[in-house]
Amino acid sequence: MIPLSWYLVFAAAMFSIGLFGVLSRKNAIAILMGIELMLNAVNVNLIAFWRYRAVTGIAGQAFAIIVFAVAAAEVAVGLSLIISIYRRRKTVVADDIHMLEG
Amino acid sequence: MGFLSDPINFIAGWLESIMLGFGWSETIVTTVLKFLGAGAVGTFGFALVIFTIWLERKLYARIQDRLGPNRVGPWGIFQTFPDMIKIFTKEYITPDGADKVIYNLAPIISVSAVLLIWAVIPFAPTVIGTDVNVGVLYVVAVGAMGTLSIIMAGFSSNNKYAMLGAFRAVAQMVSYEVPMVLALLVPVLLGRTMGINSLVASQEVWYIVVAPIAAFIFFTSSMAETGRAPFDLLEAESELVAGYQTEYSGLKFGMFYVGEFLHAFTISALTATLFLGGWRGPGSETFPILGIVYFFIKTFLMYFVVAWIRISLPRLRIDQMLNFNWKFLTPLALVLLIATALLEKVLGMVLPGLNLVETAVPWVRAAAHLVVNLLLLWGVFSALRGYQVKGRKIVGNPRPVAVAPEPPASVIS
Amino acid sequence: MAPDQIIFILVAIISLVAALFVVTSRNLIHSAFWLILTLFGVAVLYVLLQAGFFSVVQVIVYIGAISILFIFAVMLTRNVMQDTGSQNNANWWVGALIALVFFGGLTYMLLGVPGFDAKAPEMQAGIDPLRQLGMELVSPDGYLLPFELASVLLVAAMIGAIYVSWEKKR
Amino acid sequence: MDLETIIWLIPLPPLLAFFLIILFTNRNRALSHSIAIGAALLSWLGSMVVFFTAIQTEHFSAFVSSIAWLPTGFDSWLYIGVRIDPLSAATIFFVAWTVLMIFIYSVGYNNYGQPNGDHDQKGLPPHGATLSDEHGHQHTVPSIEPMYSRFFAFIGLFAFGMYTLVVSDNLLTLFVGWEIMGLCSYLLIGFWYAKPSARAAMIKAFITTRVGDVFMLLGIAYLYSLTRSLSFVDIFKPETLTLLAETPAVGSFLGLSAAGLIGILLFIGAVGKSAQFPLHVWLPDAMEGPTPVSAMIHAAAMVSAGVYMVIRMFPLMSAGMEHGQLTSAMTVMTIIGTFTAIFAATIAVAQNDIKRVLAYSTISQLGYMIAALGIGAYVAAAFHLFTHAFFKGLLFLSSGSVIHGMEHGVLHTGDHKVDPQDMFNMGGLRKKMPLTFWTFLIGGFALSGFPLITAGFWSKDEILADAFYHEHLVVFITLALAALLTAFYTMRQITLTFLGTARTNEAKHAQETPWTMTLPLVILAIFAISVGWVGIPSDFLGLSMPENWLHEFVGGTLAEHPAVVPFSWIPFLTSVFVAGTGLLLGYLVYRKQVAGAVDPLKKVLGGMYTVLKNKYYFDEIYDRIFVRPAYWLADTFTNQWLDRGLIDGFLHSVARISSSMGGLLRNYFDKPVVNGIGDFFGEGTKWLGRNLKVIQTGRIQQYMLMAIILIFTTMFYLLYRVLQP
Repeated sequence: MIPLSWYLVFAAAMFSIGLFGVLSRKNAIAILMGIELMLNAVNVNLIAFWRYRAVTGIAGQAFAIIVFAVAAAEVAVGLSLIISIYRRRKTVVADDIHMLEG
Repeated sequence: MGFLSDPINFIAGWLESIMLGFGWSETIVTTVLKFLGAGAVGTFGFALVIFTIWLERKLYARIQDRLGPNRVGPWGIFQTFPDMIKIFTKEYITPDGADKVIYNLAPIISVSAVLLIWAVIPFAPTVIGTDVNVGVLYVVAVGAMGTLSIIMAGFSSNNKYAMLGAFRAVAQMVSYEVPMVLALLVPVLLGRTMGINSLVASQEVWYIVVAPIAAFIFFTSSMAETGRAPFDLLEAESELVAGYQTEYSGLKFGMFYVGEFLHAFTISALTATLFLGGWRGPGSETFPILGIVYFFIKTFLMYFVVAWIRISLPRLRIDQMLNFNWKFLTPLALVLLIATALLEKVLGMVLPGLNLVETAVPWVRAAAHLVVNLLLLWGVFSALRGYQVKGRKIVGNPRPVAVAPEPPASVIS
Repeated sequence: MAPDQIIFILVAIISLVAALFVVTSRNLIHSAFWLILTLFGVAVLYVLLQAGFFSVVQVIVYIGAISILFIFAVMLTRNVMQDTGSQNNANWWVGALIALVFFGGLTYMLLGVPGFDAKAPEMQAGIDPLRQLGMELVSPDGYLLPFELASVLLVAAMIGAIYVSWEKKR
Repeated sequence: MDLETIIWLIPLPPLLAFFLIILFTNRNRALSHSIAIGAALLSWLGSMVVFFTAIQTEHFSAFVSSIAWLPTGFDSWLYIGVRIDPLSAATIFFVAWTVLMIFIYSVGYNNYGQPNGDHDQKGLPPHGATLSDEHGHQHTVPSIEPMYSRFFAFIGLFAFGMYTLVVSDNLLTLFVGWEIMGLCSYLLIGFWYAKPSARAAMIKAFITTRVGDVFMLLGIAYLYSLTRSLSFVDIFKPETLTLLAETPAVGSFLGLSAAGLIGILLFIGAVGKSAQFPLHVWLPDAMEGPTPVSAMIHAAAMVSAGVYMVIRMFPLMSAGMEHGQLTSAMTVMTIIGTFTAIFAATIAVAQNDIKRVLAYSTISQLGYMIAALGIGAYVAAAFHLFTHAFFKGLLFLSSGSVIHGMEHGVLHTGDHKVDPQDMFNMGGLRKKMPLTFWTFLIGGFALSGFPLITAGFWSKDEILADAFYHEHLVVFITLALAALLTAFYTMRQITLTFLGTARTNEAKHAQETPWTMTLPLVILAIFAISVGWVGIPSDFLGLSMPENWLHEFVGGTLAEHPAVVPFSWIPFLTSVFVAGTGLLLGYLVYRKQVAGAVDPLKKVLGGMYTVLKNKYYFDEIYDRIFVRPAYWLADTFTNQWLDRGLIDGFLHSVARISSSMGGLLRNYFDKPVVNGIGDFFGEGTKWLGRNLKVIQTGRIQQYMLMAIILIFTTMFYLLYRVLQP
């Protein structure tokens, strides 16, 4: 049997990797990928907690479903924003997009 | 459970007893048996393709008033083997600048994505790879991997045409997945289950009778998923050389080729399973071998239809293909799904009050669904009548046929 | 070590390594493919957690749709593909540091959580979590409202995405 | 479908028709009227099913069904529902018939099938269209109503209101239906809104009925505050009624009991709706609307609604009645009803407009019903309500047919100065419009109470008998007198309109109207005769007749069956006498009326005639008493004196003082002190911003970095605190 801790550590590692990607990648699309990793890590946690702590309830599953929906929506809107920016400014490098600089 | 009534499980049971006799633990025996079963199904699939390739070429030829393969073996039945040998011995070419790992991975994923579907197809009540309780979704998920293989091939070939072909393929496959999933939900609704075997078991009346529109949508969009004519824009040779597989040669190309044929056969099997009652037939419950026979009869019937359509219809334009999907199939599937769900709800309330004979219930239900389907169809066609093209718009005057210039007079004299 | 533990460790290592490649690979297309591998690994973990439905949905949604979208986006923003230089910005070491600190801190704190090493309870026979989930998602006492909200969110996102990426005619 | 569902569904088709026509089919006339009539037909069908089921039920008490509607606080709900008891079953019968007939009639009345008018405009009656036939002759024909579809939408909504009112089981939905009808009567009276007189009439009708409605709402609110329920079942429980009768009214108002005060308040609502004195002024003016509207308002729906409501609330009105001692509410009703009956009848005698005569006659007949209720003749009042609905609806529709025929004549001669509604311009129409004549005759005789045959005789006779038996002699004599006048003016009308010879060219060229108009007339005429037979007293003329069916049936609505009045010769002979004399007098006086001659009545009555002709100057009196003072109060007093002079003056002086104080403060406090502090903060913020903008890099990842560092620090700190207490 696999203890709960393995899943939690795995999810923590994956979340950290995603965090690193979000913080350090140049490309906006790659940042989105990092976000996806983080969302997935959260989902693993949700399902693991459901399985180990509340197998008779369904709250964990329901949250996971909603995370799926949010992830899909987020990718669709995020990528379309990136493509729109690319069309106007011919760049997807996050650091080049700094019109809000003070 | 005699050998004659259920040979496959009989053999499995026999092997199991032998291995347990070796003193192996139960887990290992089950694992080994699973692997054996998977190997058997895979091998059977490949062997089947050898046959279907011949069958299709023959059908092609007969419909086009030719003889078809007729040299190797009786009626040319072994024609595929020389072709196989030819493909095996060809040189593998990897283009310059190709992304090698992905380039080599693509054909494997292409075939395995199709073969994975076979894991959940019930050949007989007792003969099924694994009865996943979300089998229908599983089929869709595996289909998604097919898309992946094509985009991998297109991207890694470092070739414009391959890339364009991949783009088209993905646009097509992702789009057609929508009506396909929606149409798949109709049997799920009717059978109250997502497991494929239980779906077959629930078909007292074949779902092609209960939900003909869903069957049509599923079949059509699966055809589009396979990327064969009339939906073969992804490898339109007049425009894209050979689409995403332009740069492939030898066995790698062969894998794509096999994948395509296997996919065509798989969708026939799926249609037969989900809409034609799969292994259902007289006596199939007691003699599973009969179930296998019924299943293959139905599957080959569907395969014949697939081949027939491929041979008969010309290729669609990309806009026609997308319009057909988004403006016809998807709305129709949505409406059908809603109508079916409502009708099921209504029937669930009405039927118990009618005090029907037990056996008549599914038939009454089927009749109600059929009527609604036909009404829907009638509605759709009368709505479409307004959009029919009455004559083409003339864009310009026809250009005169090229005429050779008059030779100068001096030449004549 | 039980077979499922072996499988878990294998899958976890593959997923994490793939995830590392996702955030470090110089070629973004490769990043996307590595992402697919990671997501696939997560799907396998769902199977190990006896959540077959989520595994399948993971494959459909993430591999079938989201990754394909990523690949498309990468290909459409093309000139980046030719980038061979570092894909990480100048502050990458800060990010790495934070991620490491975060991982360390989180693990440290998790160690203190009671039930950290709990074993999974047996699945009760006769209860189909999937059916239960389905009923709960559409029952007004359950998650009907969040479920509907999620659907509204999806529609809004779809319309928004179409609108944002619509090429306006000049 | 079970019966309760049908009852719920009865009001809905006309509402649906209203929305369909307004929203979608406005352009298509045929579709619009088909939808409207189809809806009326559906409602009619439902009503008939309900009615016939009801009369076939043994010891029928009520079909009820209700749902919780509004939460009104802790665990209590406001229930709304439907209730068909004998009274509403009988009511829905006549409502369904008259509504359906009016719908069909409207098709013909609005000239369906005729061409568009030459210069017809929306908001004006159609003026006729010019056609030229193959010989090149120009001739004028009636033109179609420009707002044809809108008319059907409105009457559909109207029908919805009426049905809602009839089927509701509580005062609230009854009031909702009541107000919907109020709105519709406003819309329909002003249907030809481009006519100034129609505009004035619509406003008058709305405001006048509103006066009554406000009182009614007060009554409902008071009732609710006492009983915590508006459902009839709850209100009419004996213990509730006793409680209401014994509770003194709030502030012991005029020494009334609560039941008495509520009853009077509700009755005032009915006074407005049913046009009783003194709120009767709107009804004659409502004749500005198209004729089907008049029939709808005066026969089928709105005015009946007032009486219906009073009949409904009769247990409340009569709560506390002992030994024939009238309660205060009933006394008020008796006085108002009797007075209205005679008062309106006298006015009707001197009117020349065919529809106005009928309007006053309606007021008078409604007074009859109210008076009957006042003296406790419950069944007689309901009976007269039913018969009156049929014959008055018939009369209005026939008069519409007459007007229509006359308009045809007007179009033919082209002399638009001739008023097609003035009876003195008619004459001899009997031969031109035979169907209309016979049906009008039947209606008129029913109204006059022509003995034995017509429906009106039976119901009127029952009221008189009741008054006589209970020894309300003043009421009896007054009502008998009113009946005499009724017969007289009815015969005057018939004689002037149909008998003799044509007095104008237009009357010579009048024409029978199309079948869509005459068919409803014939059907209603059948009812105008036959509906009286259901209420023949069982001991009529001392004979032993079959049981009085209506009495048994409608009487079942009340908790205890009302007593049957034994037959008596005096009221019978009186009603025969007054009807006969009135009819004969009317015929003799107007038999030889010629064109241009004055009304013979004028010679007899002299100055009184002018008073009657001008309706006792009621409009002028109201103008003096209410309208002008209201204007004066609003304009001269409130606006000029109070507002401009007093309030504005005060405000202006306050403003001047404030402004000078403001100047002082500004120069010596605001500028140096407040501004100084403000500027300090402003400049300080600016300086901070200038120096802090370095952090604002515009690069998302750096923001994220900062945010995450902050979040993590906080989070770790907090978690640390939690885990290590």
